[in-house]
Amino acid sequence: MATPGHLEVRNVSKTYAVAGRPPVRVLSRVSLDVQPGAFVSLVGPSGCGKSTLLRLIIGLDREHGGDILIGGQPIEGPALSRGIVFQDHRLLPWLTLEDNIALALENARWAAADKAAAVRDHIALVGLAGFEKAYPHQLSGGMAQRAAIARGIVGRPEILLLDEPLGALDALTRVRLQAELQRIWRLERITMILVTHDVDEAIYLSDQVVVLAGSPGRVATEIEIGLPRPRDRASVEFVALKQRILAAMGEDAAQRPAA
Amino acid sequence: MATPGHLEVRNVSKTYAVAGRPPVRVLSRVSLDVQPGAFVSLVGPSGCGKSTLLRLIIGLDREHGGDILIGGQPIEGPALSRGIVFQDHRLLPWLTLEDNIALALENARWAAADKAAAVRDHIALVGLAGFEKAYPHQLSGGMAQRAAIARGIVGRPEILLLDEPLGALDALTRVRLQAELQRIWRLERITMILVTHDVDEAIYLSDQVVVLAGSPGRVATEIEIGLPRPRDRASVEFVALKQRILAAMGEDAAQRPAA
Amino acid sequence: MSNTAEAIDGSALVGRAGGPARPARRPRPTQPLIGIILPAIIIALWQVAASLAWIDRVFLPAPLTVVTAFWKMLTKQNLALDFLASVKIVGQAFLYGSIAAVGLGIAAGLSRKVEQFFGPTFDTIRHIPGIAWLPLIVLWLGIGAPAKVLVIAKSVFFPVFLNTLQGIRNVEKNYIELASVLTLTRWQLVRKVVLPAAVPSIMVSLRYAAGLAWALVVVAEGLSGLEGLGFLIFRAQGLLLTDQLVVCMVIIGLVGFAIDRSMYLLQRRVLRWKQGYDG
Amino acid sequence: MSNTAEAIDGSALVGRAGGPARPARRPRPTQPLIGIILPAIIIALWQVAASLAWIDRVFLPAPLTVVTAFWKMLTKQNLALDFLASVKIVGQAFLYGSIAAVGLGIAAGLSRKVEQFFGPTFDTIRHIPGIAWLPLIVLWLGIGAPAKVLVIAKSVFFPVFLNTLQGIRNVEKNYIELASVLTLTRWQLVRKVVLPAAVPSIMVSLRYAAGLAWALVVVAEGLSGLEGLGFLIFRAQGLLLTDQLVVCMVIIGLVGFAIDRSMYLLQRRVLRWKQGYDG
Amino acid sequence: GTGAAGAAEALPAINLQLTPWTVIAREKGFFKQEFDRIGTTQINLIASGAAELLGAEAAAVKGGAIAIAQRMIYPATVHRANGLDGEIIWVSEPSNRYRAPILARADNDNIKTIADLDGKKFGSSRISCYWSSPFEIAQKAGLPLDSREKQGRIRYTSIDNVAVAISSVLSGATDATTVHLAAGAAATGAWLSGKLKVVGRSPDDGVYVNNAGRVTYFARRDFVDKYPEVVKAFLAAREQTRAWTFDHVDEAAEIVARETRVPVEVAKFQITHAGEWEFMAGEPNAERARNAIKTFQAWYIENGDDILAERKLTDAQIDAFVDERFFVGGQYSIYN
Ligand SMILES: Nc1ncnc2c1ncn2[C@@H]1O[C@H](COP(=O)(O)OP(=O)(O)OP(=O)(O)O)[C@@H](O)[C@H]1O
Ligand SMILES: Nc1ncnc2c1ncn2[C@@H]1O[C@H](COP(=O)(O)OP(=O)(O)OP(=O)(O)O)[C@@H](O)[C@H]1O
Ligand SMILES: [Mg+2]
Ligand SMILES: [Mg+2]
Repeated sequence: MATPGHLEVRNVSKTYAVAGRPPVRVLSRVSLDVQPGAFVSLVGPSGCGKSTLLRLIIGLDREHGGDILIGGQPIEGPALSRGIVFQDHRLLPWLTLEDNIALALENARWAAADKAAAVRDHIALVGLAGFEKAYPHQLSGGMAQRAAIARGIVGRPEILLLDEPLGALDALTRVRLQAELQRIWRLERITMILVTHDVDEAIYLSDQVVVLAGSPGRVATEIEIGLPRPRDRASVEFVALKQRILAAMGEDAAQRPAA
Repeated sequence: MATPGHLEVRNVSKTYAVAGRPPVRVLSRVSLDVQPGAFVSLVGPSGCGKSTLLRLIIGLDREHGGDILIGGQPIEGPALSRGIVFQDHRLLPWLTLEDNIALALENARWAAADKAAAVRDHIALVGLAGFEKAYPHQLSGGMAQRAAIARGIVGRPEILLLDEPLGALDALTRVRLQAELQRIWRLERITMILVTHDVDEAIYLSDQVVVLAGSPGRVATEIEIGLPRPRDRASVEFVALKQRILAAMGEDAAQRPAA
Repeated sequence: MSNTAEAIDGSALVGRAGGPARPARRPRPTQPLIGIILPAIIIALWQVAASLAWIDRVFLPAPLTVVTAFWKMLTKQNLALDFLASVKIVGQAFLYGSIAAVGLGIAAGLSRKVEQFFGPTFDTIRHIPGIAWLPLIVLWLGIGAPAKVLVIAKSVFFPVFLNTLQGIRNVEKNYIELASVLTLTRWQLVRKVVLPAAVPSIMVSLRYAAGLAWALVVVAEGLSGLEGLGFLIFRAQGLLLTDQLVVCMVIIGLVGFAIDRSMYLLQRRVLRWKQGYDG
Repeated sequence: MSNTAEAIDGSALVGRAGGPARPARRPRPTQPLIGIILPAIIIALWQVAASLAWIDRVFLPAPLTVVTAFWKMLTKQNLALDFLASVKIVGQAFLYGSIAAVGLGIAAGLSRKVEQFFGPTFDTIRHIPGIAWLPLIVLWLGIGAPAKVLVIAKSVFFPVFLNTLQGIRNVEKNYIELASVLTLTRWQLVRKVVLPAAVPSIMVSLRYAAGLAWALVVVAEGLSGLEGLGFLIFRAQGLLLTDQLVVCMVIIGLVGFAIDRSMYLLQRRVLRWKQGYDG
Repeated sequence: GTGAAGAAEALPAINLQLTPWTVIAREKGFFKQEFDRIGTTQINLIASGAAELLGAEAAAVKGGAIAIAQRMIYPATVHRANGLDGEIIWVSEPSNRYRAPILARADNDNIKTIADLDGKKFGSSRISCYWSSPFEIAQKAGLPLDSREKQGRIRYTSIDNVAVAISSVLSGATDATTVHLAAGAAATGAWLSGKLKVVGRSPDDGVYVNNAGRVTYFARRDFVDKYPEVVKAFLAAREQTRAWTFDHVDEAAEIVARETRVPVEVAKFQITHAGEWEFMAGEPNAERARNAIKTFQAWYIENGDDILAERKLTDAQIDAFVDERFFVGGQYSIYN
């Protein structure tokens, strides 16, 4: 059970207090089991607690019910072995693009030259070569998002959490970055947990798609994607899986008003 | 020519200076002609200047080449008759959700009760009823984006600029809000200019889709969407238009490395 | 795997550290014990220094002597009147000085023209020692309450003015753009955008300036009068009435502390929305 | 429709107001003419007041008299030495005071424990008038340079400390979370995240404190010695040498102004990234 | 006195106040002449600040930064009453009518004599001669000053800063004040500018002139006990300087002007004016000095001085406070 890098989320619950309203339960007994090197996608309606769950897994918020274990050990806060790409890009406005990305390597035990090279390569990877010295306010929304992706992957964490990393990108850039993510995932055997609203993307990339339902956030279904890679987005199986997932999401939506 | 509300963008160019690099031309001779009450979508690669163009049209940035005319008059800065939903949600962190939305009505000459009702209705419209008193940091990414949409439309501007307003939403919420946008557009005859990366969305909603190409940003093609409404996303014509637009975007992408 | 834990979940939600019963942000006690350590050490050292005569009692009387002196001043020497006299001066000066500073600070923050108009003059004047102005102030305002108020208000003005200005300059451009798009008027911009964003910066300067106002009461009351804590301090200082001196110091210190904490609590209320760094 | 404009576009890009030749953010002249208006008015009023004898020359000598006095002090009375003596005291005190304040401010900002430990004591002490401390300071440090430096440094300390602390508390939680996710050490957090974000707040307090240090040189030099601008001010007041008094005021004002502007320029350089509100 | 042990140890260096007479003594070699004899080779003159913060200066004496300090008899007594362990080693002769007069603006025609101050405003420092002298003058004229508790006939307000007190008179904020005309730089300039006139003088037979207005030299008791010879040398040097100065006024004025950084006319005024403080003759008789203190203490208490009322020195304490070893007949007296 205690495989290194094995992520277990067990019956995790989370409640937020908002002034003037009774406390809101955001997550209710969410359980996940992510094997090392797996690619899991989370899909679900806006506000169902996806980002909250990622915050718990990365270790930013320790106040929750249930257990979150990695390799059998409860997490003790953030660690370099876990990376995250936040939903907002969260670039530091006072650092240039390259310094922002280099920040993720600050504590990596690499040679300085290797760090510089890694930063350069990842800037190129996300298509921002030439903007090394630009400050975040000089980047477009999509460019900032790509920079955040570069920062997330440059340090090669064992587990990478991605919170809608490709949301602000045009279709072409998006496909290209999906391919890059997949390449890196395969090459480095990074465990990836991706929050996305694009079901195609989820199916194309993942071993498993977890459908969350809202109010309070809980796991509606987990769907294994057994398709061989590279996947054909137009294949019958692909489309069938997409229908199943959309149905799972829709059912939930259909139930909600009644509940 | 001087129809009230007629938006003309004539040969607009824009250059940004970034320290340590030669000035970058972001927009080059962009021309658009938007009839009152039209729905125009802008699509194009990340960083091609879509947000920049919206900033120029709304009147936040007067330093550009070419002319931007409304009803034949050059714009003189922001006006209540033009609204915008920014790419980042830009909610004020010190105001509650309802106060944030009410801010757009601050200078509307409506009765206080009407304002309150409008705020309430629009919060409900974007599915945030119950979160009136929440502060922005207590909202999820998608919820904040929806709040920004509510703020953009609550004042019923004549021209509304939307910068990827639905980017962070799940498919279901997205479809629902597309329908709402269209309903409001039809009912109130608001001119809408939508930046989106979702070509389906562009075709489904627009009279015209303008494809921008990058480096420097310029108009690649303008495609009229003649389909009757409501549109069927699965219809042959729809799919054909989508192919055309994707091709126009892809061509550009194919050309770019060569250029 | 995830089933094993299910049985304990119910209790987990109530009983354990991470349970949802806990609010997301723990309300911190505003005056925790740790803050008492240092004062306690100081008082202990003071007592020891007095008992062992490390420091001559003329310069540092024992704590008990100070308490006795306090009692005597209170009951026999109208300390309360002196206190009120000072509070009146300090309060007025703080009010006028900080209102003027916040007002002008906002004006200068909103318009670079205004800043450029006043800037060089203010930045020159504020360096000039207050004591050098005294003769001119006496010439124009005499030696009554207005002169005293002016002496203090001038010193209150500058930190608040500078922090208000800087607070406004730090408001994110994004928000100003939003205000401009919503065609907010100047006044709406101030009320809805600029002030809330600048509040932390203004508040810290108000807290600081309140202290400054007290510190200057000695200078101001040196201008004239036979009452006020400033007069007592000056007299005590000159005649080595160190017990009375320490009484005044302690009173001012404690009052200042109380003012400070109430402003801090106010600030916390005003800044409920703030997601700053809690340390 | 859009074709009509095409012909003029080429020239438009170069010739007109909105042309791209202009950088997005105009570099503002740091010392624009508008800032001279007020000082000019003041000097004009001063001259008129002196010429028409509105104000007794005992209180306000004519500008020309002041210039003459300046020249005489410079050439005959070693004004430069006094100036240097004061600069030395002020410079040292400012340095020590602000370094201690920024250091402790960062420590308190990073750890609420530290803040709670020092907070109540500092918030009590800083309200107590400086003059009340003098006997104790003299007892421990004598009346030489260290005592003077301490008197000024103490006053420099508090505004800088408070602004540093508040600057850190205002750093957006998002960025702190990012740092925590990147497992930055304390020191990295300070260097890369906390300090850059707090710089505007720290800088404004340093600018202010520099002024305060000058203003306090009079108090400090009143403690002992026969040199320094503070001594000259005291002497000028006592001997009713108002021309010399004004010379000292003007010198301190202008030096302060120069310091202020250089710190302002430094701040602009450090804050290149800042998208604040320009007014 | 237990000073017999004093001869044992030499004091290599001494810190003294930088004042008009000490700079002359240094320049003219009177210090060298007196101190060399007892092995004190280094004499440092310390300029205690222009701010005249008495508490700070007392601390300087206590801390050893200044060995022997000049002090008016009232603050010296109060310091003792408050427990400062010091003693008086020299007391001046009685003061005179010129030392602490009441001043008004020269061109103020409404105020010519003390009687014109009825109902007028008077501002001066409450803790010094600037209060006791006008208090006595006014009382004698039947126009008591206001006190903290009781309204009198003259509106009295305390103004701690001398420059402000004078500015107030010149600007009309107050009608009169009292300052020493020739003590330090504080008021000399204003007087020499001709903007002020004298409207009242201390009665020659009053408490101020004969008791409260005297100057003293003050030192730590343990210092005096350990180095009585040093104290004697100090007093002897002072006597010589005094004599020399009166014979060489112009040269002395130049030295004082240069060393204390005042204009030469101010320096000369501070030597020659009848109200000068620096070069007063000493009171040789310890008993008379003690009586001066006893008398003015009684007078102060009678007139509502809260400090001395509460911390009254006993006769025995006053006797011990004035160290007879340095007066006529004493072991280390310069008057023998
Ligand atoms: N700090 C907070 N205080 C109170 N409520 C919060 C807080 N953060 C999030 N919430 C609430 O928790 C719920 C889930 O938020 P979360 O950000 O996890 O949603 P999400 O699934 O990521 O949504 P989206 O797809 O829109 O980003 C929302 O209802 C939100 O209002
Ligand atoms: N303030 C600025 N200073 C310098 N360059 C800028 C500035 N703002 C934007 N740019 C540059 O202008 C170009 C266009 O940016 P813009 O935000 O308009 O792109 P966009 O089309 O909206 O892209 P996205 O889809 O990623 O949001 C980018 O290359 C960006 O780096
Ligand atoms: Mg989210
Ligand atoms: Mg954009």
